[in-house]
Amino acid sequence: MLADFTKPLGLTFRLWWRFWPQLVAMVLLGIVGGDLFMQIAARTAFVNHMAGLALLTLVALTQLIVTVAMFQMLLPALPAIRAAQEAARGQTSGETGAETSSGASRLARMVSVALLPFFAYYAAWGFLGDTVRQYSRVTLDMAPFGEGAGNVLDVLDSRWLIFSVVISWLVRRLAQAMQKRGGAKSFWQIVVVICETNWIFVGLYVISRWKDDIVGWIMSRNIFPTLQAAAHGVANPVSTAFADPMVPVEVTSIDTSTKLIALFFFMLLPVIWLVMTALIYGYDVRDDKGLLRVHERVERLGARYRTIPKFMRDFVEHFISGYRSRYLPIANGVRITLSSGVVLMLTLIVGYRLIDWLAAWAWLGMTRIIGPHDLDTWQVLSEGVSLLFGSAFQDSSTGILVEPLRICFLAAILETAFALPKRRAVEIAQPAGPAGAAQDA
Amino acid sequence: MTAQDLAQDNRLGEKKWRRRSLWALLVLIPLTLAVEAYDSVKALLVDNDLFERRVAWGESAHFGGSDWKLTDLRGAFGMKNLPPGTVPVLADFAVTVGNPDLQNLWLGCKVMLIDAEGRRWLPTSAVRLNAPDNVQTCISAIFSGAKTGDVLNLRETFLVPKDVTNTIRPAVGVGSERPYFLLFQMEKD
Amino acid sequence: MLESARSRLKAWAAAGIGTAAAIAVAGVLGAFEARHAQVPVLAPANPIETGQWLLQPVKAYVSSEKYIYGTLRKPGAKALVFELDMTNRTATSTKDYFELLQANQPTIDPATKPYIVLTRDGTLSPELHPGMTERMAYIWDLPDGAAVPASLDLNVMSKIYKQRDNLYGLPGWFNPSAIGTLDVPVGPAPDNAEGQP
Amino acid sequence: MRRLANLVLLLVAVALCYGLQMSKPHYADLIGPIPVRGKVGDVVVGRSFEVRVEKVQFARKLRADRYGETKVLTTGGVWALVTVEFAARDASTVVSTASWRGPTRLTYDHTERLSFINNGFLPVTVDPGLQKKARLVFEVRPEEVGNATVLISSKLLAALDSQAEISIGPVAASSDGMPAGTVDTLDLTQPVDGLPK
Repeated sequence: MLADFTKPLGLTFRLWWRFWPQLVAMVLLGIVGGDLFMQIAARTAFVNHMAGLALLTLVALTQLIVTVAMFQMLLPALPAIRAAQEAARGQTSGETGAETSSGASRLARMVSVALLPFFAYYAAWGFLGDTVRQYSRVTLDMAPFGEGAGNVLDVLDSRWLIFSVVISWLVRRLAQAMQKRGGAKSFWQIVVVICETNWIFVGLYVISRWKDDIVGWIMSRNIFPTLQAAAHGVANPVSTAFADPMVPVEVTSIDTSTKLIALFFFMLLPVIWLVMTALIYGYDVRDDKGLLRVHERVERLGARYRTIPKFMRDFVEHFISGYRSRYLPIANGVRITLSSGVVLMLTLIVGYRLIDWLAAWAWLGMTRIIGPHDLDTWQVLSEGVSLLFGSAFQDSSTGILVEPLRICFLAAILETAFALPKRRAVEIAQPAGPAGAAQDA
Repeated sequence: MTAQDLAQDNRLGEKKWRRRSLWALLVLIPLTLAVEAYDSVKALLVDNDLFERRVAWGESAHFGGSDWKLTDLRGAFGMKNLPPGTVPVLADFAVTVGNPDLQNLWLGCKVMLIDAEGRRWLPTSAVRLNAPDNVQTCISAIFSGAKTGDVLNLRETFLVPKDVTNTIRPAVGVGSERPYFLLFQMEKD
Repeated sequence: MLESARSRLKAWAAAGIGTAAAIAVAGVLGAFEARHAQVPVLAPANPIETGQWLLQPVKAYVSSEKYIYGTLRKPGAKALVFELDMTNRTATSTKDYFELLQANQPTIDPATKPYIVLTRDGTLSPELHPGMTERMAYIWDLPDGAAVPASLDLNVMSKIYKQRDNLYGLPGWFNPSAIGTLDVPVGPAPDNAEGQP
Repeated sequence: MRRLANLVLLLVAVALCYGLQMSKPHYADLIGPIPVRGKVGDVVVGRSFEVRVEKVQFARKLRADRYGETKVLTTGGVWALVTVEFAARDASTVVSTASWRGPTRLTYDHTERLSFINNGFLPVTVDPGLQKKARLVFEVRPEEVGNATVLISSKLLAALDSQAEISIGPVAASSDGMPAGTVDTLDLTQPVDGLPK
């Protein structure tokens, strides 16, 4: 039980020590690339809001490629995850040759296969909001009095956005056709990836906004306030009574249920990141046969599905087929996560949040070490501090001291999770066997 | 055997990449800092008087499109109603206007006194001394509509501690010349 | 081949109809959004809690004085004055009360900004401090020759506290929304014409 | 047994996470002012200016000159008057904001009701090597007087600049709830530095 706790920590530091130059270099590339694309997107937004938003896709794409690449770098030091990948790939074919193929094509394959499901998941959990936030800040900085640009995000509420999605979808079709015809294959592959990310980015972000509208609309019905008021009274018996030493409304207006929900998501986020890690490493686990067999009912549903007229099936598949294979790894990731034990999960949650917390305090500590300066000087200095510990806005953790550690920690947790069931199986087979200890040699 | 070779290969490849990354960091870290801090450094330079350009006593210097000359720096001793140990100081300049676009070139015009320790005094509003009609301050001169060839008489009034009167030197900074500013030397320097 | 092409055509049609339906639904929801605004009527006699403020309406009247609490009027012009006790419920001094009361009156252009004055000494829109009740006057200039309204119809606005805003992550009060309407009868001007400087 | 242990672990983790969530500094903290602490009588040396609090007085009313006419200013709480002496450090600067932070962290900004006085009140221009006296005036609730801190900074939202934080220490309360030694009226018509105007 204690091993669940200490093993990932030890592994984190071993991974970090072995790979830190590569990881830091990657983070730096991500910062430079992301900043460059952000500037381009923001400048474009002044000409056309829609085009700016489309270019913003590149920023998100850069961030994700860097994250995925960092995880892939650690792979040689993660035997249990590699074993699982090999097993999923099928020992019969024995295609270890793919591993040694040239770097460029490996990257293209990795990006096209691992990135998109990861991206969809990333977007679905609202992480793209951070990118959009940075974008608004940059454009706001460029036009401090709001002249010209206005609100660059107004396009998000525009129904014309559909056209942007349609265009990128058409370009994607074209690129796919060109790719089939041969020629510059990897170039067209990249075009496909960009178009897909664009429409996922725009589509999912807009859907998430409209979803908020719809939820807001439901919340604004008359039933809801009554329920809310009742819940408020239950959760906050004190704040409704008037207390004499004045308690400011900032304190009382945040009720217990809000706090609990915030805490829940605070603790859920590390788990989501673990699932995303599993997604990145588990991109070969795409076979849904195993999952379909889990429930007979699902199987029967599958049979019934086949009786639906073909055009309807085409329609559904047009929207879903890609995602069925994409979301299956998530299902598998969840399975891994849930089966890896309470101690490991809690180590993940607390450890992940501790890294986060330490980074924030390190930022604050640096300000105290550097001391007060005038604003112009601190603007320059803060760039240096942000390079070390991530942005002060805390919506993108890209500090060179923080991000590699975070990646190593997530990989170490997943590696431990993958190693766990095997170790237990070995333990059952030979009760006194020190096989578990030998594994992490 | 092949698996072992492969592992060895990978290990060597990793070593190579580690070495390459270490070298890359030498380039990437300064590059990233430069890219990220570019705008902030530019703002820092454009907004502040950082580097002095010395002007010898009696000479004039071309600055912000015009020729600046320090004509006088003197203390107004013996004034009443001032805190003890303080003395008003008057700095007079004769500026021959070259480029008459003062509203752009002289934007953020700042006249100051700098002592030996580098402390800076800005003009005061606590002391009002009578001045001839043709004397202006740097800010009022911006809106005077002066033309090329006009000579402007500028005067700024400061309040400084008595003990620094020997070491203070007048200095001028304008928006179009920052981060450079003029530091006028005295006769005795 | 032909079969497949027809099937794909149908799929396209289905996709098109589906998208159109989705947009239509979103549009209808938007329309509902605009229509549903139905807020309660607040009683002028009771204290009103908005996010940052505790309000106690006192009186509303029309005055034709030259100076009302230090604010200057053109000769012959009239002003609608609404006095109320305001208590800052937040932890810091604030003057975030400019959007708090919005006149809903046909005689007042809703775009007209009222003077907001501290009745103690006629300070124009000062910060009010945490937990300290002050009597404030909202003074709307009435257009020349406008009839004296029988009552003052106000929208009372509230904001919600966010520990971190979406853009910078700073704490603050956001998202103003109406919490109710307030109808205050407009009485005669008080005799003691106070507030002259 | 194992289940119980897991449950205990879970609770510990939740508590830990709550602690981390609550104590994590956010953007507002990271770019907030850097405190320089001191007490009454200390010279508190910040980046651009130094300040020494000479004395703290409390009053029910203030008397001040406004455009040649004497005014008496009342308050719903109590007037706190802090006499300070400033000096600039490396360059002439302006000290423009001050606030009074009570023991429960309610923050009372410097009053805006005395903005008609332009000498010896905020904003104060200070020069290197020249001491300058000024009065800081706050309106506070009487129970926020004891163990309060006076915060002084050169400008509002001075990101990562120094902020003088001077603790006032305990103040005894008299029977009516007002701080001990509260005078009825304080006279602000005399200049703070004793020099004629």
